[in-house]
Amino acid sequence: MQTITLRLKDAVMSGIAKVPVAVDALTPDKLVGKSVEQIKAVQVWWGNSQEKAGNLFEITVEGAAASANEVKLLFEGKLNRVKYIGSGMKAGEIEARGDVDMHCGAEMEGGRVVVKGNANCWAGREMRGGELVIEGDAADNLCAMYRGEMKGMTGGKVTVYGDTGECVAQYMAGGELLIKGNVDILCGLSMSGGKITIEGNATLPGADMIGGEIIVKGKMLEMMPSFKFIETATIDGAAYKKYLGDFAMGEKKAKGTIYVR
Amino acid sequence: MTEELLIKNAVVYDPINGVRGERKDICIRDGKIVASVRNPKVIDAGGRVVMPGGVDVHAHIAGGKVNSGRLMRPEDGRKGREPKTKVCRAQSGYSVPNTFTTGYRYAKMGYTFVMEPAMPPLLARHTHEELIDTPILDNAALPLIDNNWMTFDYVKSGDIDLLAAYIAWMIKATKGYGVKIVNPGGTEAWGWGKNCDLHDPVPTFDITPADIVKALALANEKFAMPHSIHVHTNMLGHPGNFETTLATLDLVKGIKSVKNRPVLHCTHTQFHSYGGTSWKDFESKANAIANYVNNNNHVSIDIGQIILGDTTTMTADGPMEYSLYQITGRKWTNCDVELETGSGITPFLYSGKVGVHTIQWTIGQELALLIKDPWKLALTTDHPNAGPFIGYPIVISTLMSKKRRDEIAKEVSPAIYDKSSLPSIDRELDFYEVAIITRGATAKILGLQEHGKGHLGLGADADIAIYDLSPEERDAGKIQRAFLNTKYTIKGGQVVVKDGEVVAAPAGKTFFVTPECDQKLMDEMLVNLKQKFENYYSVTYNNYAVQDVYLPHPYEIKAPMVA
Amino acid sequence: MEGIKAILISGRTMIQGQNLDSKLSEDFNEVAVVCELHVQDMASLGVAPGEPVKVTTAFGSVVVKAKQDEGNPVGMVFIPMGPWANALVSGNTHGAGMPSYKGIAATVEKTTGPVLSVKELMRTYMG
Amino acid sequence: MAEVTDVVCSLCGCVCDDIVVEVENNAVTKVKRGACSVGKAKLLGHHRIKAPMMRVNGELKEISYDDAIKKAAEILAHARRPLLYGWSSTVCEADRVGVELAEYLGGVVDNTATVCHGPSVLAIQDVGLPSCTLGQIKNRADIIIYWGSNPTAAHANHMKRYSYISKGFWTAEGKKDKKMVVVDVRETKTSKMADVFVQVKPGGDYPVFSALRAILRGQAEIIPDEVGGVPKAKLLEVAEMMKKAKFGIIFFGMGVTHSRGRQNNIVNAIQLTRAAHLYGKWSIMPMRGHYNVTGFNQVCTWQTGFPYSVDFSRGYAWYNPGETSSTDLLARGEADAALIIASDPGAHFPGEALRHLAKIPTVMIDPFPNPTMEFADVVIPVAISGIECEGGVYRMDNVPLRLRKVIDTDYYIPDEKIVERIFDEVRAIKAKEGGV
Repeated sequence: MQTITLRLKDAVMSGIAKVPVAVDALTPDKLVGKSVEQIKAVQVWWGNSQEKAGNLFEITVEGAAASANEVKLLFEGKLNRVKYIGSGMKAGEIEARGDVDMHCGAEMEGGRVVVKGNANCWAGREMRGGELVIEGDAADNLCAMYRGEMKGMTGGKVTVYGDTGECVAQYMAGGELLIKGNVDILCGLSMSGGKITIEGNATLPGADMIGGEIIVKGKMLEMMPSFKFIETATIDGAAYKKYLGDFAMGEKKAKGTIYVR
Repeated sequence: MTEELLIKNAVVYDPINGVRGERKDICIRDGKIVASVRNPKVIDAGGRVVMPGGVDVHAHIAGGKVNSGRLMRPEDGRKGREPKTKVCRAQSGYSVPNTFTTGYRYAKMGYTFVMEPAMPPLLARHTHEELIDTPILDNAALPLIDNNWMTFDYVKSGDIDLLAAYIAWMIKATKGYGVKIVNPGGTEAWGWGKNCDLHDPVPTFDITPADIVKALALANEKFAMPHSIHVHTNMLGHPGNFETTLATLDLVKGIKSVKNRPVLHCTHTQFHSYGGTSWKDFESKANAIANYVNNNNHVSIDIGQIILGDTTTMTADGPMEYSLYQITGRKWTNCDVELETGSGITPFLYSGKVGVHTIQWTIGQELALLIKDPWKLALTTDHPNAGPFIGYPIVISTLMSKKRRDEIAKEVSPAIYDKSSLPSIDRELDFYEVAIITRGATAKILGLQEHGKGHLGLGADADIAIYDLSPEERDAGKIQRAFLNTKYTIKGGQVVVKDGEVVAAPAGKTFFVTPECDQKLMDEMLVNLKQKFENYYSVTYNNYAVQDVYLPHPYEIKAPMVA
Repeated sequence: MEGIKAILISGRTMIQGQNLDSKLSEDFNEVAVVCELHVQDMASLGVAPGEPVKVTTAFGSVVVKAKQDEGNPVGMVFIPMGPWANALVSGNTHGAGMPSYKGIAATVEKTTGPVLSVKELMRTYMG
Repeated sequence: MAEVTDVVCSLCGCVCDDIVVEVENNAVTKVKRGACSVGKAKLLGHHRIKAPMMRVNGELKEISYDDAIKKAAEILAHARRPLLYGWSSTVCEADRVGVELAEYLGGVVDNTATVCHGPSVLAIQDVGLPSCTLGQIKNRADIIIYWGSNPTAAHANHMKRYSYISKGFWTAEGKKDKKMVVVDVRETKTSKMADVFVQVKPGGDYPVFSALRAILRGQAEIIPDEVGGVPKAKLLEVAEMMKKAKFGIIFFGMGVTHSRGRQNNIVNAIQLTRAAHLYGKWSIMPMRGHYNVTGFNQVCTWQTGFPYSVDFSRGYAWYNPGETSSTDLLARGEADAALIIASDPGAHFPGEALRHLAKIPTVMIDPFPNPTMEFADVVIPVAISGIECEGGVYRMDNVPLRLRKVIDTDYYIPDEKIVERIFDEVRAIKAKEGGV
């Protein structure tokens, strides 16, 4: 097992402007087999110029790893302007100790990312596999698509302990999303597949959905007007009203399901 | 200081001058081909295949429609991104690349001239602004004169001279190159959500598309226009539309041109060579179209070859794009242009697994291989409708290699074997024929050979492509790679691409035609035209025409009125 | 008289448009620094047209002059698009780039003022 | 005294182009016809910035054009994340240079759409935009819907030139044989002119669009009695009208782009247009605000592949509104320098964003004094496009027009030239310091 610790130097975020640092080049599968010197030499974008990772992070390496699965990255320091943590990751593990910036776990294919804090927008964007755990809140566009695409999350598992923002899991086509807190408006917008479980409250979930499933265990603060009540169903022993929709898309396409407590 | 360049040991394919793979030297001074040079810079072509710069007769690269396609597809823009360099601007896009990328990618394929085939007249200024930002390529644009209310007035009254005056005014006002016709009458009917086949009367105007095509063909030949009318026939994309296509070609059979060229160019003919009555019994009718072209000399075509994969369809044929959106359910943009034309844009995925798409994919190649005389033929993909122009090397490799075609046939839908004749065609084009359908014929179809394009004779523009290929090369993979990135591309005597890298990005020239119409005729037409502006246009007559400032590098071709 | 709860919206007005290029001029001040309220809301606040009111949201607070407007439903207040309205708007664009300019929960209270000029309002941003 | 005709207005998205003015010793003395009161105010001219200025310990001091341009270049050349914002009240020629400058700097280029119709662009990227040019509406439309848009306040000539009041080929009787529907959260002068007024609860637009779509798709029975504050009977009435239209048009404005749902309100409005298209010809069009906000989006799209909020940090274009848009760059404290041209964030940005703008070096290019000037470290006055210099612009329906020059100026310099000179200085600085 190898642990690579990357502590963001205070100087990086000490200026008047907090210019984001993009760490898509620092994932277990991209760093496996590199010496600490080689890791320090990896080029990382900071605004409009690239810096050596070693100039932005204090980097230490413990242990060794034969493959990416045995590599764990530990991000520390003020991470709220560190973007793309775990983005495009294929294997291994990342733990981010603190609130992280945008695109955390975006386009993940494998491995596991744990955020000990809040995650900013687009966490889990276009996720294909692997696991993303956010112990705090997740901002808008969690597990959503990139602008213009017809597919967002297609696989993998995401768990958010806190609340989330708007347009969560837009154009979801597969995978599983569990949100323990509340979701803001339009969760599951235009989804075609996959499963979203919301333990808290929801507002206008499932708009324009044509497939997939949403379970709202908390209160439905505002229900879409274009869903059709079908029947009552039981999930884990509790009674739910089952709705089919979104009929605003027309009868042929209204193949999405929402379970409401 | 005169710029001299000598290209040694070139194996030249210059069909307009009948040069078929001869080992030659090419002398260049001040951007032109000359007989000899004194103290040139030297490029050793090392026995590689050398052709004139490519000329594309039909690619939607600039204007309102293309930009709507870019704007609506950031997911396409996200593909194909390259950072800026000392020479190149930042690049983006696959099927709808930004304007800089369009210039760089065409130049890397050895192309030096591209025709924007669909310029909505009211939005002509937009097309020219984008051509200014399209580096390296010389260019021109065809204004759409098919669904214009002025055209309808004169088609109805049968007054071909006044129609000719309107065409002359329109081409000058838009700094255009010729007459483009798309779904004549149908796009006007689309103003009410309807459409027209060849002999259906246009609502309210009660003339038929057939009347429109015939009248415009006659009017176009009232001037010594370099190019014939450029026609996208009615019922594009509908099973069974090959009959409409043949009937349209036959309409103009008797018409003659003073310019000794065909009188009708049928564009992206693949989309118009469909048999069957529905998508279930859909089949290729390329052979029927090819026979017609083989037996007649008043028509030229470009093939509109499908490139398998995702692309963005965009045409002035509003109703067709709406029906495509209804099939796919994907995003759909439409823009009717008052009194003139329209446009529709929607993404489309051509999949080798789908029978219909596979047949569409074969039809383009059947046309190219069944039409005997390559001089009647141009290679296009109706970029980006049937596919992006970056796919041209793929098309060249399949037309040159039966083996490649058979390999692909195994990977696509089996419908290819019973609904298309491609598997049974053995013909393989050689470099000479490829040079015809990508520069020789294309330059002549546009009438550009008289203006230094498409050939390497004395006085021609020094637009040259040196491909990293020996004349004996037959491997489809190597051919495809070589036609994607030239060893050298030279534009106007300047090296712009070297070893597949853009090394210079000079501005291109915009060609436009000035039809010289009799003033009395023009004045009579203007009375009617100004009435239209007064009552129906949303802009004033004086703010309509494209100002000269929009053509910083103009090249004018005068088209005198025919006696 | 404590304040009322209301939904704040903002938008263009002809006068705001006419002064689009002269927002530092006096008459822009006169005309854009208003908060349009339903006559019933004016009454419950005990405010006459032209008198100062304080509008507060979770993101800021500003003093403007009350103006009666028949168009607003009860419980809705309208401040013309401009510096005063935007002092009350969040900088969070919810992953869409667009601030939430309309439909903001606000409280409106009667106040003595002062009504800041545009320059004074801008100074409040210079920490 | 000389009369100048076919003058093109450089104020709002209507871009009226049949204005007639009188000019006397190089000043517009009278606007005879064609312009609304807002356009007239600009043509007759206001107070404007006298000379370039630079802030020296808190106060703006007059300096030369050369010094101002040098200072501006220094600010931008040394920034790690410069924001180049505005571009909507100037001509395309300036926008082209601005996009290239942002690319060269590795900065972010964005225009006022980011606080106006940016959501409409996001919606087009989701479902497309079935639309047309304004003349098509003038000649054909028999049902006109203004949704979250108040033309009498924001686009005064709109109804007269293009939609409800205008007369055309099939609409020779003007509004007599047309129906107008207005959907808004409150009554306005426009709603009082409507045949049908639908009063929506603030933030209630989204479900109202979905309900209308479901009704048009034959699912009326599942719609509850009230949606978004609108009674079901009213929804059925509007749906019935929409079914009967021969040529219908929906115009929408900031009432739906600024409220709850943002871009998804517009996606839903476009989906409604597509559902109505099953019955007749329906189009939809955003009521773009500034006269060339559309023009910047066109220029930026053909040059970079993306319409606004384009981040060139990595040397190529990264487009992601909500991450790369101006309000986010400022409110999140990311930008370390700003160029503000032909726009007024001081008046239109949230306070939170302005707090950061106050902390970073800022260059302002504009003919007129405005609230943004309070934040500016360098102020560069320019010639007024459409009055003192010409240039290309795009109307709200993407129709390209060209502003005319009406009077001369021997002092002020057009936007395009100023941005070019700043760019040349930036190149000189980078060459000297061995930059890119």
